[in-house]
Amino acid sequence: MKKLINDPADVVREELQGIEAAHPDLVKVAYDPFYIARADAPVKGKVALVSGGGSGHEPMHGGFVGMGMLDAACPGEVFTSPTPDQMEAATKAVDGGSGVVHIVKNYTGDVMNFEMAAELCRAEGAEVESVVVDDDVAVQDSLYTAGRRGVGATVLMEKIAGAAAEQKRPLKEVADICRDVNSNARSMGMALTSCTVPAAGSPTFELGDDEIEMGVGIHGEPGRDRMKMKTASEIVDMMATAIVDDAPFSNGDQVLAFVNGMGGTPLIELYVVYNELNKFLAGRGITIARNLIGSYITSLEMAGCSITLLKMNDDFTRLWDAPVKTAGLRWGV
Amino acid sequence: MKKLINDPADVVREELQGIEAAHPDLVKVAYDPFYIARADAPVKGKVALVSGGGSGHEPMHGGFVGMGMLDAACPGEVFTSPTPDQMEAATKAVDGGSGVVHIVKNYTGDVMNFEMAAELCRAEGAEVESVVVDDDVAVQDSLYTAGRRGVGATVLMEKIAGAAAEQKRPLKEVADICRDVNSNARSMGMALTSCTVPAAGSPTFELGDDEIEMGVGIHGEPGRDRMKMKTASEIVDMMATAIVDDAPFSNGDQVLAFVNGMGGTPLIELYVVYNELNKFLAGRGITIARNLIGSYITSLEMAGCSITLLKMNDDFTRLWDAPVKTAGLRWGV
Amino acid sequence: MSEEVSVSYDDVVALMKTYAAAIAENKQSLTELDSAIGDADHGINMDRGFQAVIGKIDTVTSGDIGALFKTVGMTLVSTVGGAGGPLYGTLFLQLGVATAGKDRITAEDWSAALTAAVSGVQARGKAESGDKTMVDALIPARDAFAAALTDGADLPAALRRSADAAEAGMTATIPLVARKGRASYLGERSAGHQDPGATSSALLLRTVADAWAGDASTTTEEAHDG
Amino acid sequence: MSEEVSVSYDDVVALMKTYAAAIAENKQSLTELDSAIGDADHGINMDRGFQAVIGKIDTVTSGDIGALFKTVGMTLVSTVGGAGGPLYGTLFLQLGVATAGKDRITAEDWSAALTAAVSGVQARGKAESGDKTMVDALIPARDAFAAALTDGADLPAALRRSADAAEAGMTATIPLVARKGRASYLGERSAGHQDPGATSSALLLRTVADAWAGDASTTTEEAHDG
Ligand SMILES: Nc1ncnc2c1ncn2[C@@H]1O[C@H](COP(=O)(O)OP(=O)(O)O)[C@@H](O)[C@H]1O
Ligand SMILES: Nc1ncnc2c1ncn2[C@@H]1O[C@H](COP(=O)(O)OP(=O)(O)O)[C@@H](O)[C@H]1O
Ligand SMILES: [Mg+2]
Ligand SMILES: [Mg+2]
Ligand SMILES: [Mg+2]
Ligand SMILES: [Mg+2]
Repeated sequence: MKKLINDPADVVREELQGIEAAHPDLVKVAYDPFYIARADAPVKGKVALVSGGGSGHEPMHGGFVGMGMLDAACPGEVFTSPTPDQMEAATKAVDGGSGVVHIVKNYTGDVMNFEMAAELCRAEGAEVESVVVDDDVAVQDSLYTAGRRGVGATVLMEKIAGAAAEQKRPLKEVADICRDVNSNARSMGMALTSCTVPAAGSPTFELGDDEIEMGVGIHGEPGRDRMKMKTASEIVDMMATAIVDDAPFSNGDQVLAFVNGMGGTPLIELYVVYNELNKFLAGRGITIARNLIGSYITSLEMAGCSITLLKMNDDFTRLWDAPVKTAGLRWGV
Repeated sequence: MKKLINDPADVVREELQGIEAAHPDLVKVAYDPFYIARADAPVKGKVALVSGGGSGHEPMHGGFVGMGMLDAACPGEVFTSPTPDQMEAATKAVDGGSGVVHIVKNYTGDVMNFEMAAELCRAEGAEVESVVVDDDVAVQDSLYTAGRRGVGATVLMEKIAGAAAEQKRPLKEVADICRDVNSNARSMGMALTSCTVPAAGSPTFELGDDEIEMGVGIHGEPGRDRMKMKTASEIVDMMATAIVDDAPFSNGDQVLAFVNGMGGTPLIELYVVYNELNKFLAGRGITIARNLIGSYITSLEMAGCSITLLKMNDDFTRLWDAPVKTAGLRWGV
Repeated sequence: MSEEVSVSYDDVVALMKTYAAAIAENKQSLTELDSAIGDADHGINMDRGFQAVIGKIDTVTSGDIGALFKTVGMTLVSTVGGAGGPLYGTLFLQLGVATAGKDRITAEDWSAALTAAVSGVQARGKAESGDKTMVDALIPARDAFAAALTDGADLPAALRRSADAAEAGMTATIPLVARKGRASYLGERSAGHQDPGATSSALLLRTVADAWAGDASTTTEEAHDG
Repeated sequence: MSEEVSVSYDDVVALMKTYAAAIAENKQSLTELDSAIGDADHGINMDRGFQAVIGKIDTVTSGDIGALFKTVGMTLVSTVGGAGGPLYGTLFLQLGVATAGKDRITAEDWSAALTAAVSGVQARGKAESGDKTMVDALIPARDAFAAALTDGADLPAALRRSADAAEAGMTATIPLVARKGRASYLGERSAGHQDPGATSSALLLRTVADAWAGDASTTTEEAHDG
């Protein structure tokens, strides 16, 4: 394992120290327990957005803390859900009196830890709404599984709901916007290579020199299918077909197209993928109204990409365009 | 070789189509020959900035075209300098009547092609100033070599000079700011893994499972030394020492610290590196006044990082903070 | 009723230390199991949690076994994360609730505690038998322990039967298709792999059986019926 | 002066096609040489350029060898990029300047053209003999060709001596430490590797020698002393 780290046990702490040193204008960092909060938190009269998850997906979530997006992020160990005490402390630190939304990606660990945290917070009188993101069409959704994983839609939800919160919309409405984003978004990912969890020291999975993992999860969970390497055009076709056929996209729709790098994918490839996606959607009569291209929800150094489509409406578009000032996403200010 | 591409021969064209489809508000793309220009070019009365180089370093340069930064970028084939006809066409397309600066990274190919282009442009009456970036301390600078390579300082130069041009400063002054940035900046890079040029199909160099290449170039050129894997702290110490000892940094200085990922490096590692750099500089009495952390000048999917330090002055700081609106760098607007 | 053998506060402390050592020793193999059908962190997570437990356990000096288990549970909740954190945290918290105020625990106490712990894990994780989770080791362990007591086994013997049942349950997860947790994303592809959580749970029950096997440290007392 | 052998317009067209084929065939080995001390693209770049030349060459029908070489040079400049583009572009542009208006070229013409081409490459790249560049193949080729003519050799023989000298110059780059181009970044580490540009240049001279070896396609004419 070759990584730009010191001791694997210290990676998250040292990353936080780096973030604290780099962005004092945007965030403040707490170490016991770990969380990252907006520099100006709590913002009085604003619904606060708290998210979190395992580390190793940077810039998500810590890089999305700031004006117009998250109020706090709780980083777990690499690929491991954070703990309830982190979420509880973060929630208290950013609660501006108008309630807090917990944005939870649908993984058993995240869901259970956030559940315990919400119980603790509510016991102390905080108003907490939990929303679960589950947009990954790679996973069969059924009563007999943990359900779909939360992936790319999380980034879009944090931006759009963050803008709504900034406009001082009430708790219920902000939480409903989150749910609305979730039900109008679908994602699918694929990997060209595995990633290596620092503490594990060896690749999470093995892929042949001519193999790809279609439908991979953001923690290197195996996907739908292992298959032979394909062209970008074939790969996009498979992913976009799975997404579009799942609903809710149809001819005439306006979408936000998010082409995401998994961490080890060069930008040049993401633009090749975007080009293919653009052609694919044009063929289905779907218009890309907004886009996001880059590595925003990553899996350490995994090479590969994911595609997320969000069906847009006027409110989503205005909220997406609203100013945002975070280390990972910034415009309008 | 596993990459998200179709035919290696089409990578650059398809990337450009992706960029064109994604950012019509920022840029327009020409295909014969290839260049990317500001959507509103030529901007009358403003000095135009043109850069270019091999592809595979994205977002540099195409991702830096837009308000407050470049007027045009000429993408060559992957890791291959573009040709004079591209530079000539781009120069003509963005010349707003106040002259054009060519920002040239110091590689034999880039220098010769830009030289031919400048000859062609001048022959047709255009006012062109060429500036050469050569900030890489990994390479011995002597009369008997091609001199130092141009690396990280290019990004900083394009931002700072771009802001100066936006303020309608005259040609000579904008070119002098470029030269000033160059003489106050130093960089050094290292690689954990090689990269693979799509048309070549196999890694440019081989590195053992426990080896790193210190002083690597952005085209996978071998560096100063191949050595055993080290901790982030040791690696930063070696790079930062080489930079700081080269000049022009001393106790009491304010610098811009740029921690750059090579393309395959996860952001979590860049923050660990930034943390080490911050401690190192504090130990030397050097203050980080501004920073930039991310993958901005890359080498395809190479894992590794580079560090660039730029000694700041008040003008640089104001120009750095000025609004910029490009696909790769954006703030203040 | 059989001759009463019970477990002291110090036995429980010793158990926690032994289990922490066992987790440390099996850290890599647990993580490898998790890399086949999960995200390659189960051993790492459990080890981080139990190292923290080790750091904390000697600061608890109440002599109250329930308080000790609760401390273990709280420590796990705040250091393990992932699915393992809330689940093992709940398991030990419920052991603590069931043994609150006791300085020794009998076979009956343990049976009740195990029952509470398994219920807690199921309430938190909503997993049923056969979902390919730690529950598949815990339910058989609980049932075998209760059955052994009914059969008149003494504590060491019952603990051995409980550990055997946990291991059988663990092995039985191999062919199962996961319906809960991260492995459920794999669908059919999860079959053929042993569940990591069931493995760490079986290891817990085996460690209990070995630690409280009736050697010097486990005190045999007069039955005091009641 | 020896019996005059000269090269026709069609011979030059044939040469360009043969060289393009030779580059295509050696694309990978040239790129491999470049990956040792450069950036692994020399063969790819040259091949892209000469494939473009092939696409263009039949559109030139003037019969003017100088115009043909200039088209080759311009095509290389606008398709090769890197260091190779301006250098090989200049080489062919200068061959074109030196042979402008000719429909046949003699040994003397070729000597003058080679001299102009080498000067052009040196003016553009500022490399001297021994800098470990294509110049290390070109200078010996130019000099050997001129010396052969002085010695009274005919065109085919002189071309062979020129190609031999280019290859010797190419091989002689192996121990050199590069002082120009990308390989110079390596310092001492560039020694021990053959220069890719010298290799493609030696290949050019060898292809010329083979193509114009005096077989059916190369016309032997009466000397017309002039
Ligand atoms: N809903 C659930 N109920 C009971 N046990 C579960 C559940 N989900 C997962 N598990 C157990 O958790 C184990 C994985 O733990 P761990 O790897 O620490 O967490 P994560 O899956 O978050 O990485 C699985 O092997 C399984 O035994
Ligand atoms: N200044 C120079 N003068 C002459 N030849 C040079 C010079 N610099 C480089 N070369 C030649 O160019 C070759 C490399 O060409 P190529 O790989 O196509 O370009 P690049 O180095 O830009 O990738 C070298 O092997 C060398 O022979
Ligand atoms: Mg996990
Ligand atoms: Mg090159
Ligand atoms: Mg796990
Ligand atoms: Mg090269």
